Parts: sequence; C-alpha cells; structure tokens
Amino acid sequence: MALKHASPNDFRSSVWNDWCPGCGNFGIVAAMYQMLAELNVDPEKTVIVSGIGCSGKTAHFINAEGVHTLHGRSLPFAEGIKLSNPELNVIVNVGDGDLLGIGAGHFVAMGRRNMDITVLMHDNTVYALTKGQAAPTLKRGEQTKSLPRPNMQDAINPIGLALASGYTFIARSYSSRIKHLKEIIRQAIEHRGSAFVDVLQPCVTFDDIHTYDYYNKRVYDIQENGWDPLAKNEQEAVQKATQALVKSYSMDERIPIGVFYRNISVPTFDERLNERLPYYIKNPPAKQPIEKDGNAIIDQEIFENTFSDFITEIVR
Amino acid sequence: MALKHASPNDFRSSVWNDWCPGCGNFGIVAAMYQMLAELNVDPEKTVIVSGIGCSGKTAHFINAEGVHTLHGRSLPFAEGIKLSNPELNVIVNVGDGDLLGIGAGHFVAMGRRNMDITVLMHDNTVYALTKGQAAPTLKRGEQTKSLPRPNMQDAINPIGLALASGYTFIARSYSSRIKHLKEIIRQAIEHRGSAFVDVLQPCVTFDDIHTYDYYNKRVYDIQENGWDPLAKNEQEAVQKATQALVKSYSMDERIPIGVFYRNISVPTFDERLNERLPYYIKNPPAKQPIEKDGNAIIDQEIFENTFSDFITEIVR
Amino acid sequence: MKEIRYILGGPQGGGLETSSQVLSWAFAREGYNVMSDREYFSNIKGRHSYVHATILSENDTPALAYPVNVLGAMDAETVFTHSYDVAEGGYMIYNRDESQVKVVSVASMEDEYKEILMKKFSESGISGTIESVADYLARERKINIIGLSYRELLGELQKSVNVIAAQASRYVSSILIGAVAALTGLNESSLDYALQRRFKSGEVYEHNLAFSKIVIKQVKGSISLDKPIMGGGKRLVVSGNDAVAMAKVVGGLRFQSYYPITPAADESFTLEEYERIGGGSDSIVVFQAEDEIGAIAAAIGSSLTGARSASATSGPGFDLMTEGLGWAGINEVPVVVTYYQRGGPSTGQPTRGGQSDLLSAVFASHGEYPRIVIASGDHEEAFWDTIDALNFADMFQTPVIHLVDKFLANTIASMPVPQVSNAKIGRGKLVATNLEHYKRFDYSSSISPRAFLGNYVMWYTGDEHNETGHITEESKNRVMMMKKRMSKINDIEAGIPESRRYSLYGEEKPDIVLLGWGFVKGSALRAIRDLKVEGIKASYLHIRSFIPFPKEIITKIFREYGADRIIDVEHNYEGQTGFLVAMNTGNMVKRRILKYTGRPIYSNELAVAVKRIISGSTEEVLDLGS
Amino acid sequence: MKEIRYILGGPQGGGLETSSQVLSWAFAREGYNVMSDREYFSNIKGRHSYVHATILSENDTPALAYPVNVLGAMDAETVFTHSYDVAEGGYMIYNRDESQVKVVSVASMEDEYKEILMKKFSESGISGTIESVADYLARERKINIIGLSYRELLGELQKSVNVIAAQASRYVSSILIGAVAALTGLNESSLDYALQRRFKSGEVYEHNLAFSKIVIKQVKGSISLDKPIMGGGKRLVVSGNDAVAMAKVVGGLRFQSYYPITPAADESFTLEEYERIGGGSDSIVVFQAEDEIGAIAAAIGSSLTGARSASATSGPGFDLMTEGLGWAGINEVPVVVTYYQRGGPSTGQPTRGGQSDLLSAVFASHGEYPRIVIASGDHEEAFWDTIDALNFADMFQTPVIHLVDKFLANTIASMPVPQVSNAKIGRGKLVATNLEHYKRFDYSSSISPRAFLGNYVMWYTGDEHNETGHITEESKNRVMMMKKRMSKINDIEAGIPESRRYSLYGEEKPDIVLLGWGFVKGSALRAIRDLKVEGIKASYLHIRSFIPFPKEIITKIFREYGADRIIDVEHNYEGQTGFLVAMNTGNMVKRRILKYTGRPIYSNELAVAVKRIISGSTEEVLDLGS
Ligand SMILES: Cc1ncc(C[n+]2csc(CCOP(=O)(O)OP(=O)(O)O)c2C)c(N)n1
Ligand SMILES: Cc1ncc(C[n+]2csc(CCOP(=O)(O)OP(=O)(O)O)c2C)c(N)n1
Ligand code: SF4
Ligand code: SF4
Ligand SMILES: [Mg+2]
Ligand SMILES: [Mg+2]
Repeated sequence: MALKHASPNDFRSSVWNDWCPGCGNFGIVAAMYQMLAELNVDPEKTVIVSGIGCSGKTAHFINAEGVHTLHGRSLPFAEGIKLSNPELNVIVNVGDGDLLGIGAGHFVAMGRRNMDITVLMHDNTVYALTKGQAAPTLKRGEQTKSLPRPNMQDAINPIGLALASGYTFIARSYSSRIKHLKEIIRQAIEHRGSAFVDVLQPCVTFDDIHTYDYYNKRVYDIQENGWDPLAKNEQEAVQKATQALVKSYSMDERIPIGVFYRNISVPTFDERLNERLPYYIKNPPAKQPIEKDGNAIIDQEIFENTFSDFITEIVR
Repeated sequence: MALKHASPNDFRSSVWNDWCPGCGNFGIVAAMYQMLAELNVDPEKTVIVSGIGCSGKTAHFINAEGVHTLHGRSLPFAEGIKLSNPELNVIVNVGDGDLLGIGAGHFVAMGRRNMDITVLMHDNTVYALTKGQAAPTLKRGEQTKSLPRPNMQDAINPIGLALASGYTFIARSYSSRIKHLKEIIRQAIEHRGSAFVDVLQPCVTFDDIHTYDYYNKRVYDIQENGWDPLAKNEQEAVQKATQALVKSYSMDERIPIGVFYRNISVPTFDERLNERLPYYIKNPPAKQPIEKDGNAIIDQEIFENTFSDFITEIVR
Repeated sequence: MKEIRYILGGPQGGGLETSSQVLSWAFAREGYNVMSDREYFSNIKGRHSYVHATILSENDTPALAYPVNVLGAMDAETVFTHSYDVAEGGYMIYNRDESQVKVVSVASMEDEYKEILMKKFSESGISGTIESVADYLARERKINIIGLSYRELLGELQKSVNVIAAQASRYVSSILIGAVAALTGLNESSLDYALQRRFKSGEVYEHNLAFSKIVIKQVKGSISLDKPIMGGGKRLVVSGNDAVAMAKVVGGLRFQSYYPITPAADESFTLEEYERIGGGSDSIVVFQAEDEIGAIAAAIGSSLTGARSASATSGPGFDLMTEGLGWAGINEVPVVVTYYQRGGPSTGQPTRGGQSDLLSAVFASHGEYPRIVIASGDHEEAFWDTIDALNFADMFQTPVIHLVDKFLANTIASMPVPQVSNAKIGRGKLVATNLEHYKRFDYSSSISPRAFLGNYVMWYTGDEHNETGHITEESKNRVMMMKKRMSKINDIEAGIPESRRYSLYGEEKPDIVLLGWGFVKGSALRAIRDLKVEGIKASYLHIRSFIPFPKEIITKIFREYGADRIIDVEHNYEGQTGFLVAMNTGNMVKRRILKYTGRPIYSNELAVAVKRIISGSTEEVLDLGS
Repeated sequence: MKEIRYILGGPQGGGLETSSQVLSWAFAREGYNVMSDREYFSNIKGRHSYVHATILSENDTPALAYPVNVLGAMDAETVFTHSYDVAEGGYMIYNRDESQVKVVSVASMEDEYKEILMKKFSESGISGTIESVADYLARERKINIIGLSYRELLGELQKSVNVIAAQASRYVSSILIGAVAALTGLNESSLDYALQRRFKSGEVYEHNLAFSKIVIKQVKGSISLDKPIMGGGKRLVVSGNDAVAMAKVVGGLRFQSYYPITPAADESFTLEEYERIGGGSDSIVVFQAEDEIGAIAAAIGSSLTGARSASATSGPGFDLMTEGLGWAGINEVPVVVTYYQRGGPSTGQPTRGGQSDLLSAVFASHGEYPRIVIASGDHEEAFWDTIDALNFADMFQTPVIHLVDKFLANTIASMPVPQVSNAKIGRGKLVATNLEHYKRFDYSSSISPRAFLGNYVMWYTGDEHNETGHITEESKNRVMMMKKRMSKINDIEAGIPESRRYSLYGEEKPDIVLLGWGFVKGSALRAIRDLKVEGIKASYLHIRSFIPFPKEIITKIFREYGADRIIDVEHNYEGQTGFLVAMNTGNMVKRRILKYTGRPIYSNELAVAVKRIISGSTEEVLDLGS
C-alpha cells in the first residue's frame, strides 16, 4: 500500500551504496527518490528493473520491487512483468552499454510495442563496471581514461535511435540537474507508452572528458527555448520527429536537454492487447486464479467445448 | 581469378532453386547475377553472407564464396570475414526478420563502424521460412495471410533505423524493378562504407497485402524526382539525413525507392584500423604468415623485446 | 489385416497435409487408432513431402513402420522416391499422365538421392521413367498399380461442380483421399464428416466431397482392414504441438512467449487461437518476442508476477535461452521451456527430428542450479507431462525443461480425450498473507515461500544474494545460499518418485532390455511385440525424466541383466542417454541402436537391429526412410 | 623461513593492486618465486579488496595458504576483516589514527560479514574498536602490532617531497610497500627497480621511493626470509590474463574478438597493447564486438579467411556463444574460446573464482559436434595450453575451449621465460594449390583439406550439407557427413596422447589420490607435500584435458586404489569432474572436497580436509578466506 505522505527517504533501501564518491548515478537515484515520494507510489506496485553495470545496482538502492536482471536484457524482463501485471509501474534503470550495445535489439523492439514502461538510460559513455571501455555513446576519436587508443566506433545518437524505434516519449536530462531530471522522470512515468530518457551521467572514475564541468557548460533546456514536443496525430508525429532529430544532432558545443518528442496518438501495448482480449487490463494473467481446490479451473465441459475441433465421436 | 567477360549465368550455382514460383527473391538474385557479371568480380573474392530464412538460401544460389550463417547473425560473421581479409567484397543477403528482428542489435552496431559491407535486406514483411509470422517490417493492424489476428507491433522504418545507426549508404529498391535494383546494388557495392538496401520483395505465399500489384502501383524513384542524397561533410550529413528521414516516412500511398542518403565524409572501419595498424590494409590478418617450418615466427629475441615489461633479470 | 500403413506424397505446399488430416479424422471417427507422421524439407513450396501413416484396428498406440500397403503419389517425385516402400500385394496410385517422366528430370530431387536411386534402378533393371518403375513393381514385387489420369479426373471434377481449370488443379491432393478411402472401404459418412470438419461447409468442402466420389469410382482394388475394436466414445485427434498447447491451457498457463522456429512455433499459434480461455474473461497472453533471449526473459519476468509462464523453442533458440535459464535458476523462478528437438547440430535439419539435444538441455547454462528435465514419448504423455512441468516448476521454484521432438510435434495421432479432473494444479509454497518483512529467499527451508511482484517489496538479482535478494559476496552466506538452493535437488528427488521417472513395458523376464525415451516409444513397443512372435523376449524401459533420473530401476536392470543385454535406442549419434546412465549409476552402456538421419526409427528396422545386436553387433545405425 | 605470506588490504581503487605489483616485481628480481592473488568485489571504488601473496625462496610453485606472516592494512575494514588471518609471531601494520573506529561503523562492510565478525569478536572478548582488535592480537595471539600514524607519515612525505595534502593521500597504499620491504629486509635496489618498472621515472616514482624510505625507517621488526635458491637468469612476472595474451601472440593469433567481461577482458586489453607484433608490419586485430554473440560470430568469420581467431569470455558471455559454437562445429571451423570461469550461476560472483562451468563447456550447444576442452592449472600451463589450443583448433578443424579461471587470471606469478623455440605451429591439413574443383567437406578423410575464403569458391552452412557445403537433407549423406565429422573424435583421441591429458604428481604408492584440475593444482601440490610430513602419502592427478579425457590413467587409479581412496577436489558444488569420470570410465567418485565461496582453495584447509576424509568423511566443503 502507498505510504502516507511518503518522503524521499522512504524510498531509500538499507543497502550501502557503493558507487564511487561523486558518481553521477547519485543524482539519478536522488531524483528518483524524490519523484517516487512526490508521486506517492506504492513501493509494491512499482518495479525497478535494471541491467548489469554500475547503473544496474540502482534496483537495490531503492525501496520498491527490484529486479536486477542480465546484461542487455532489462527490457524483455520488464516487458514480461508489465504484460502479466499491467497494473505495475515499471521503471528501467539501465546503462548505456547495456541498453544500446548488447541490448540494442531489445531497445528497438520495445519501441515497436509502445509498452507503457519508462526507461532511464545512465549515459556515462563507458562500460563502467568492467572498468571503462567505450560504450556506444562515446564518440569516435574520443579517448577516455582507460582506453589504450582513441575510440574506433561512432557514437549512437540515442534520441535518433529512439525516434526510429517508435518510442513515444523521448527526453534527455542531466544527473546533476536534479530538479529537471525529476520532472522529466515524472513526465516519463506519467506518459502512457514507451518512454525513453537519456540521462547524462558523469562517470568520475573512467570518463575524464564528459565531466560535470563539461556538461555544466554545455547543457541547455530546449523547453526553455520554446520547443513543444507534442504530437497529437500521425502527421504531427512525422514533423515533430524530424525536428527532434535535427535537435538531437547538436551535441558538441551545446547539449540540448528536455523533452524532444511526445506522441500521444499511438496506442499502448496493453490497449492493443485489450482489444484482442477484452478483459485483459481488468483481469491480466497475474490476477487470474488457475486452480480451485487443487484442480484445474477448466472442467471437462469447458475443455471439450473449447477444443471441440480436435474431438471426434466414434461412430460405427 | 575473374572470369573474362563473365555472363550472369556464370554466377548461377548448380543448386536447384526451391523458392516458391513467383517469389520476389528471384528478382533479387537475378539482379545480383547481372551486377556481379557487369562488375566482372572474382567469385573467389566475393563473399555472399546470408542469414536464415528463405532469403538465407541466396548464398547457395550464387556461384561465389557463400557463407550461410545463423538467424540474426549474418552481420557479425560478415564483419569477421571483412576484418581479417579486407580485400574481399562482402555482400549480405538477409531477411527482414533476421536483420531487424533478432539481428537488430548487430544492425545498429555495424552502422557505428561503417564497415565496407553491403547489406541487401529482403523486405517481405513476414518471417517466410517459418510460415508467415509478422516481420518487423509489417505495419500494425495489417493481417497477412497466415496471421490469426492483425499484427500488434508497429513496423520499423528501416531507412530511419539505418540513418540513426550511421549507415553511410541507404537506399531502397524493388525486386521486380530489376534494372533499378541492379544499379542500386552496384552503387551499394561501389560505396566505401556500410551500405544498406531495403529491397521490397513480395512473398507470394504468405503476404497477400504487399503484392506485386501493390508495389507496382505505389513505387516511384526519388532520383527521378530530383533527390540528391549526397553528403560530403558532417553538416550536409545532418541536413540530408533529416530530409531523407522525412522521405522515408511516406510509405502508405506512394513508396519512394532510390538512394536516400550517401555520406562520403565518414572513414570506413578499415581506414580507421589502418591508422592504428599502419600495414593493416596491405597486410591484413588473413595474409600474414604465422609460422616458419613449423615454428612460431616470433623468436626468443622478439619475444623478450616485445614483452620486456614482464621480464626481470634476477639480481642478488 | 489388423492395421494398414500408407504413404501419401507430393510437393510441399500442395495440400498433402490437409489430405492427411482428413483421412486421420475419418479413420479416427470409425474407431481406428491413427498415427500419421509428416516428413518435409525446410522449404515452403516444391520439395518432396509425404505423410506416413499407420491405421490400427486394435486399441493400442500405432507404430510407424515399413513397408506400406498403399503409396499415393501426387507427382512423379513421389513415385521415384518411394518406389521401394510398398509391400508385396500393396497398391500404388499415380498419375499416368506422367508415365514418361524420368527420374533425371526431377529438378526438385536432391542430387544425392537421385544418384542413389539411379543406381538402385539400374540394378533393378528400371530404365528410369515412371512407367518403368510401375512395371517393375507390378512384375517383381506384385504391387497393384493404379494409374489414373489426374488430368481426366480433374476434368471430370470441373464438369461436375463447375470450377475453372486453375481452381480444379488445387484438388490434386484430394485424389489421394479418394484413393485411400476406396481401397480401405472407408465409410462415406466418415469421409463426409472429416471433410466437413476440415473445411466446414462451403464450396471447398463440396468440391472435395464430389471429387472423392469421382475418384472412388475409378479406384479398383481393396485392402481388408479389420473393423476397429473401439466401439464408441470420444477421441482426440491432435498433433504433438496441439496436445502440448491444450495441456498448457488446462494447466493454467497464462503467459507464453516465443520466437518463431520450426517445429516449436505451431504450439504457440494454437495457444494464440485459444487465448481466450473457454471464451470467458480469462486469457493467455501469447507474446511474439524479438528473439529467444527476449522470449525467455519475458517469460521469467512474467513468472515473477505470479502468472504461470512458459516458452517453446528448438535447438538454436534454446541455445540463446541458456543465459536466461541460469538467471531463473539462481532466482528460483518457475518457468517452463518446451523444447522441440530437431536434427542438429546448428541449423542442422530444421524440419527433421532428433534427440540430440538431451545433454545440452541437462547442462544448459554456466554454473550450477537445480533444474528438472522430463521427456514425452507420445501425445498422451506430452499432454500430461506438460501439466506436470507447470506444476513441478511451481513446486520446486525452478526451471523445467520439457523435451519433445519434431516427430511428436508434427505427427497426428488419436488419443483418449483427457479426463481433466485428473489435472491437479499445485502452485507450490506460497507466502501467507500479511507478513511484516518478506524475504524471498528465506533460509528456513530449501523452498522459500513465494510471493509475487505487486504484493511485497522484494529484490531479485542474478548475482549471489542474501535472503532478501540483495547482492552479497560474503563467503558464509554464499555457502548457505548455495546449499539452500542446490538442496532442492534433494526435494526434487524426494518429490518426484522413481515410478514417475520411467515406464517399463514388455516381458517380465526379458532376454533383452531396450532403453529409450521420447518418440522411440511407439516403435520400441511394437518391436518388442514383433520380436516376441519370433521368440525373442524383450522389454522396453522408457525414460520419462532425466532430472530426476530413474537411478534405481536402471541400476537394477544393469545388475539383473548385465550391460550386454541392454540396448540403448536413440535418435542421435552418441547415445547420449548412455552418458547420463553412467553419470547417475556408474553403468556403461555397451550396445546401441542409433538413428540420426532426421527420420523416425521404424519398428521394423528396430526389430532387425535388435536381432543383429543379439547376434553380436555392438552398434547399429539405422537409416530407413526418405 | 622458506616462505612468507602476506595480506595487504584496503578499499577497491585505492592503489592496492599497484603496491602488490611493485612488491611482486621486487621479490621476483631477488629470485623469489611469487604468487599474489587478488580478491575484490564487483565494485569500482570503496569495497574491501586485498592481495594475498606467498613469497617462496625455493624453486617451486608457491601455493596460497593461511595464516599469513604479515597483514598490512590501509584501512580499518582490513584490520577487522583479516583479524584472524595472521600467524602467531606475525605482524600487523595498521593506521593508529583509526584506533577508535568501530566495526559497526564500517559502512562498506557487508552486513552478513559484520554479523559474523561481531559474534566472533564478542567470543574473543574484543570490544569492536581497532584498538581492541590490536590488543587482542598482541595479547592472545602473540602478533606484533605496528601501529603507524598514516597522517603523520603522509605529513612527512609532504614535507620531504613537497606535494600538497590531497596528492599525498594518494600514497596511502604505498605505506604497505614500505612495511613489507622493511619486515622482509627487501633490498633497496630491488624496491627501486620495481618502483621504476611500475612508474617509469618521474614524480610518482620519486615520491614512492622517498615514501618507502620514510616508512621503512618507522617499521620495527623483521621476518627472516631465506635467501632465494635461484641465482640468476630471467623471469616472467605475469597475471594469468597476460600469460594467455602473450601466448596468443606467439601462437600466431591474428584476430581476437571480445565483449568486456570480468575476468576475461584484461586479456584482450593486453593483446590490444601488443597488437603490432614485434613492432613490425604484422598485427592482430582486436575487435570489441557489440555482444558475445557478435564476438563469436566475428571470430568464426575471421577464421574462414585463414586468420587464427579466438575470443575470450566468462560464463554469461559463453552462454551467448553456444549457438555460434555449434555453427563452427558443423562447419569444421577452427576457433578458440578462452573461458575464464567465475562464480556462477548467472551473474553470480562476477569477480570471484570458480570451476563450475566445466559441464556447460563440455556440452555447450544443441546437437552433436566434435570439440576439445582443455584446462590450465597455472601460469606456465596457461601459456603453453594457449598455443596448443590454437594448434588443436587448426589440426582438428573444430572449436577448442580453453578453461581457465578468475583465480589464475588475476593472480600475479613469476615463471620461467618461455623458450619460444618450443612453440610449434601446426596449421593442420591445408589444401594443395591449384585444384580444379574444391570441396570443403571432402569425404576422403575425416579432416578434409582446408582452403580459405578468397582462394576457392566454397560454401558454408549451418544446415546439414554435402561435400561442397550445400544444404542437403538426404539420409545417406546425413549419415556419411555425421560419421565424417564426428569421427574427428577418434582423430582427437589418437592425436592428443593420453600423456598430454593429465599430470601425475606426488607419491608413487599413495594412500590417497587427489583428483583435480585448474587452479586446484598449486594448493594440491603443496598439500601433498605437507601431508607427507605428517606421514600421509598422497598423489595428485591433475587433469589437463577433458575432451579428450584421460580415461586410461583414471581407470587405472580407480582399479589400483579404489574409489574410497580417490578424492575429487574442485571449486564447485557438485564435483563436476566426477560426472565426467563416470561418463568416461564408469567409475563413481565417492569422496569430494569442494569449495564454492569464490575464494581459492588454500593448501592448509585442503590438507585438513584430506585428513578428515581419511578419517571417514565423504565430503568436505571449504570456506576459508574473506
Ligand atoms: C553477457 C554479459 N556480458 C558481459 C558482462 C560484463 N559486464 C558487466 S557490467 C558491463 C558493462 C556495463 O556498462 P553499462 O551498461 O554502460 O553500465 P555502467 O556500468 O556504465 O553503468 C559488462 C559488459 C555481463 N555481465 N554479461
Ligand atoms: C535462433 C533462431 N531462432 C529461430 C529460427 C527459426 N527461423 C528460421 S527462418 C526464420 C524467419 C526468417 O524470416 P526472415 O528473416 O524475414 O527471412 P525470410 O524467410 O522472410 O526470407 C526463423 C525465425 C532460427 N533458425 N534460429
Ligand atoms: S565507475 Fe563511474 S559509473 Fe561506476 S560508480 Fe564509479 S563513477 Fe559511477
Ligand atoms: S515463402 Fe515467400 S519468401 Fe519464401 S520462397 Fe515462398 S514466396 Fe518467397
Ligand atoms: Mg555505461
Ligand atoms: Mg522476411
């Protein structure tokens, strides 16, 4: 049940946080504590799903359901949870290597479904927990601290990829603008559909390029600049998407944060399912009784009616 | 060695082609036979890599090196081949389910590398060889022949995804416009960098929506309409990419084919490697002798010099 | 005759499957036991495919065997391919319009097979045309050749029901229905019933009915098939895929994820068709994932919410699931994977059968975690094993792998209608409500009380963890948690009795014991009966569970009979069961009968091989069937 | 003393690894044999990590054991954690500024361990401050306590070399270098050498040197370590990761693909560092793939072009490679996977060691194909096994899995400089040039002559295929191709002699035989020597290859000594080797010593456990070490 007047501290778990001092992840989890408290969510109805990486530990630091999955697989785990119990509020905290490296296939697939799940990507340009290799968000030619040579692969544009994949809420924030981040997280959670937030997160141990300084100098809020990301129909969607894409490319000198794109014209996956299975949202898989006194709830009559196409009566 | 005055028939293998009569794949392989002959390529220096699906059989129907890989994995196989022997001309024939479903992660990754590989996607909107399930190219709500219900997932926009992933040559063609397709394949092969061609390919057995009729009525050539896809620098790249994206969205009433995007300002992966390993292109892994009379080519002196950082002389 | 067997062949995609279904229905309705195997290439249209069926008048499971009594050929390739498959006195129906077609000119036939056939033909003095084959069969093998002009038959159909030629040609496969019906004297009403069942009412049904009558008139000859023993009641006629799907519905499955793969995918389609359970407000979510990695992850995620969850796949997909299975193992998540084995390794023989995935299933994923691996031998077992699998998963809170195979999946068989009151559902140890502090991995017993996401705050992680599910690397906790988790192996040993792990058939004091599992069952049972007639006393030990393993019985038979009288019979190269026998009991299997062509073991070749083994051979490799 | 052991501990990321390297170098230069294990959490900064080293004056492989002679603590957590690890008469160096810190207040310590410690402390009458621990150790266990004020030491450093406070604090870990040097009387020149080696010349080197002198002056006490036996010559000082990387360079590797994973990734980084071979025009392409599926696929693709190709990974990554391995198997592609085992299942204990992936490696991927699985027990074996792996892959044209583990990977050891003239390179059967028609899968022998992409037109497919590599589903071809391919198992049996598959150490007529593999080796060798002193005659059978398996020797020892005198020693829960022993020889292992805490088996606990087994226990589970 929801805590009355929850405070951010209520969402702090008892686990000692072993991120490096100064790590950008602290800002992310702080924003989450605050937002969960403000939204006054039920800890039992909120599932934090995470992948493997420094970011993956987030699930343990939050006092809500926590599912710390496999490297690259947080999204399909989250989807399974959401599909069988759509009542749950599912939030994914995931590393950039995890989501856009090994997990890129799942990232693309979830966009196609518009599942009502919030994905917060901890964008630190490195594979931090394995000691600083280049993540797919690191630009070609950049050489962060533990790389023996400059990075050889081009960076993914996460906003661009999310647009191409069909996410209906796409935003960027920055771990040390906690208020901004918190608001973005709120919007992402409140948005019905697949929401993706690229959270710039300095890794103070392995990334000596994208430091707090680096970001502090560069980030600016596109909403403050007047960008309205909302698309209410298919036509607007194309128009907003392409403009959002143009915005997302400018990453060198000034880095835009804020909501890039929000499309409310696409049905969510549970709505799609509910069309097919009319009781789905009210009576999802997790809530259906499947036995009565140890017996199957399907009795002989239901069985034979249901599968009548397979049954024949012997007639001589 | 290259055949003198090769004819398309020289590239036809002796294997009986067991695609369904009328299948769009026939047009694709015909265009390939023609183009390989026109380019007069060496069959031994040309590697056809394919995935698993009806499309995957292509490798066996062509008289050149053929590597019929695993479902979803044609790209990393192709990349391994290209990396160790960059002299080889590597062409990937791959299904839409294979490339953008199970293989989407690899698709995204290769774009980031701009490896000099040509990817021809057989876009038939279905998982054909497993009997017609929805592929990631099938639109939501469409119900092709063997679907019990309308498709629940949104289609990927392949052009958009290729743009977001960093492909530097992006085109679409249509299997029954063999001349157009052939020219697009030529350009894709001749392009230095990752080239992606979305080939519309009617599956006459499982797709009763996207028929020849359907496409014949809708396709039009964007080059004929004056679209210049060429980007010569980074700025042009953003501009061309966003315009190409706008074009790629119009798929319902009229379907654009042609070259959407070509960016010649991004170094290929072999160029990037060659910067780091100055003899790489001339002397790639596949061409280096590794033994002399059964001994390692590294002798004691080279060994001790190379690894001097690990060696100590005992001093008492 | 107590049973008849037939082969119907034609190009893939040419309607053969439908014809075979119709015949199966018709015979089942008469009270026969039916078993109809489907063999086909990894191809959508044009390659040779065939059904191989046994119709049994007795109340027993029919076995697949050669030779057959009837060969019905849609095309020339079928005639060539199966020339040597018909029994003396049997029948061959073919298209006499193709009499002059030559084997060399059949483009769709694989070169390897063409060579073999041409060699055989030349040895038999067959010139290579259809006519020459027919002549040879009539002359040398006393086979009744029924050459019909398919063109003329279709012409008649056109006239009688007023369809255009292009449409009429779609009915070629229906000729085989008529032919088999005519030869076996199938009741007209049963045929009518079966056609209706397949096509409902409407044009296609009517055309087929009309056509079968046309054909029946043309087919001279008859095979005296005994009247069936079963006198009434209801029967289920299902493929293995369907049997499993039905059982999942009964067993309370509420979430199935899958990625298309032959021969597993049909199960998910059937589930999709019946997703609205009994038409009420309950339903199963059938989820097409982006790959098998996503499929297993989604099934596990779903299971955490309390919904019974499963996936179905085959070798390549299963490989991709191994990492996910390990996560389910360490997190004690009930999840079922129905594993449809096909010919391996790698893509292998995607539409052929095999049993070569046993060891990879038993040892899947790095590290150690408890798991259950059971296997089904026929449709009825598959039905009940599916329900068991779901129950075991919940009871022991661990992954269950249910091994079936392509043979079973694609074979249509008749079986009793399951008494669903026998279907018990046990959800295992669930947490009592209203706990103050819930610990998912409570040490108090090896199986901790389970709660579902949505009810209590809890944590899961693939890392080693403490009772609450948080990561800890501390040594003592590691030992305790490993012991708690791994000691479920003991619970499984205790909870699934030895008697549930095998079935023993045949002679009480046998000279020979066949050891087998899965689809070997049907042929083994038939072979031991046939061997008995020849004075050889054999029994068949059918393994139904690999984890837990039937250690006691196997130890006993090795002790009682000695390794020399035990023959491992499997559809693989290495005799994988032997490895598990050694591992579990220390006994080394010494004699083997193996088949790995992707075709099922036929009872006749099995019986012959057993005799060879009795005469001293240690290993027999079977290769019957095209 | 012939050997000393020390533990140096501190927060992860605090410079401990560097200090340990410096000491290893210094001792190695003096001619000591060094073995230095590193234990750390899956964490970047702040969790407790420590090195555990043995310095041996004799010319033998040092083993890891408890108790230690010196405990050097950077922080309070180290003192608490290792309070019970020091031998009587040993030394503990700690920061006396932290005397009043209490165990309860150490936030980074896991709750599980804190509880255990607090219980122990209260039993020992320790109040829980650092001071109380020090007092107890001095009083009850005769340990020499050296409390230094790290603040003052750093202050002195600041004064002497003129660094600011923030910088000076980075040198805390260097205090431990000075302390160990002082106690062991390490030559100043060796220390200087080692510091230079690590830091080159420059400020950090100078500061360290200056600091060590400051510390040495303050540390009173000494341990009399014997002079080393080795008098001169060159030594290699390497981690297991580095030894494998070097061997890959020597062995002709030209392509390595990887995806970052602990503890495999360091091997790839070393390769990257040495990618330009000997600085000439040859080079290795080290490719960071998008995942392990891509890594194995790329390595296979590369191998098809003729480049020797490998990948390196750990459990989770290996799971993802299984499907690719099957493709390599059916296509007879030489490819090597160096498999760094860590604690499983699932993510498990990512930075801890284990040997629980044996069975999943041996049976990886569905279906059947030949493979080779070898395992290394120490750095020297790892070096030569790597070269063997590359050769075996080429010789038998099949995947080779080379099992190592986290213990080996992260342990720094001294070893002889390899004589690379002993490194033979065999590329196996290659095709003669200028063939008219090349058939990749020529039936003429089980190992068909191999050509590379780029030279002849050929086809590969994961489907079953004919000699030219085209798909065929024909039965006879299937049997022939399976037989050709699988009979490489016989070639492997013949080509890798029994003697290559194991090493046997210790007594000729033992009372007890230990059976082990991998990192068990060092402790087993030491334990059998220690047991000898106590009058127990033991030998150690070290398995170096699982496929092919050392059947003969194992059959022999079971016959000669009987199962009751054979003890399986492994870093896993089930005693997985026992399964393979049964499978290969029919013998059942009855006694086991197992450890699965993620920490290595120490020779002292092993010896004790052996004695317990001799006294009748059947299974001992070890748990020494934090
Ligand atoms: C299948 C698999 N491959 C590799 C790993 C090793 N691994 C652990 S964390 C990590 C990188 C994490 O990087 P990222 O996702 O960016 O998260 P961060 O640590 O930066 O938050 C990797 C590769 C793994 N756990 N599983
Ligand atoms: C890992 C794995 N999963 C599933 C399959 C089964 N499979 C074979 S073909 C195919 C679909 C092919 O669809 P697509 O890639 O679109 O190719 P098409 O047949 O349409 O040309 C699938 C899913 C497989 N071979 N491997
Ligand atoms: S390594 Fe980087 S991302 Fe990880 S905890 Fe430290 S600062 Fe944060
Ligand atoms: S199923 Fe479709 S894609 Fe496959 S061969 Fe037939 S028409 Fe072509
Ligand atoms: Mg990261
Ligand atoms: Mg397709």
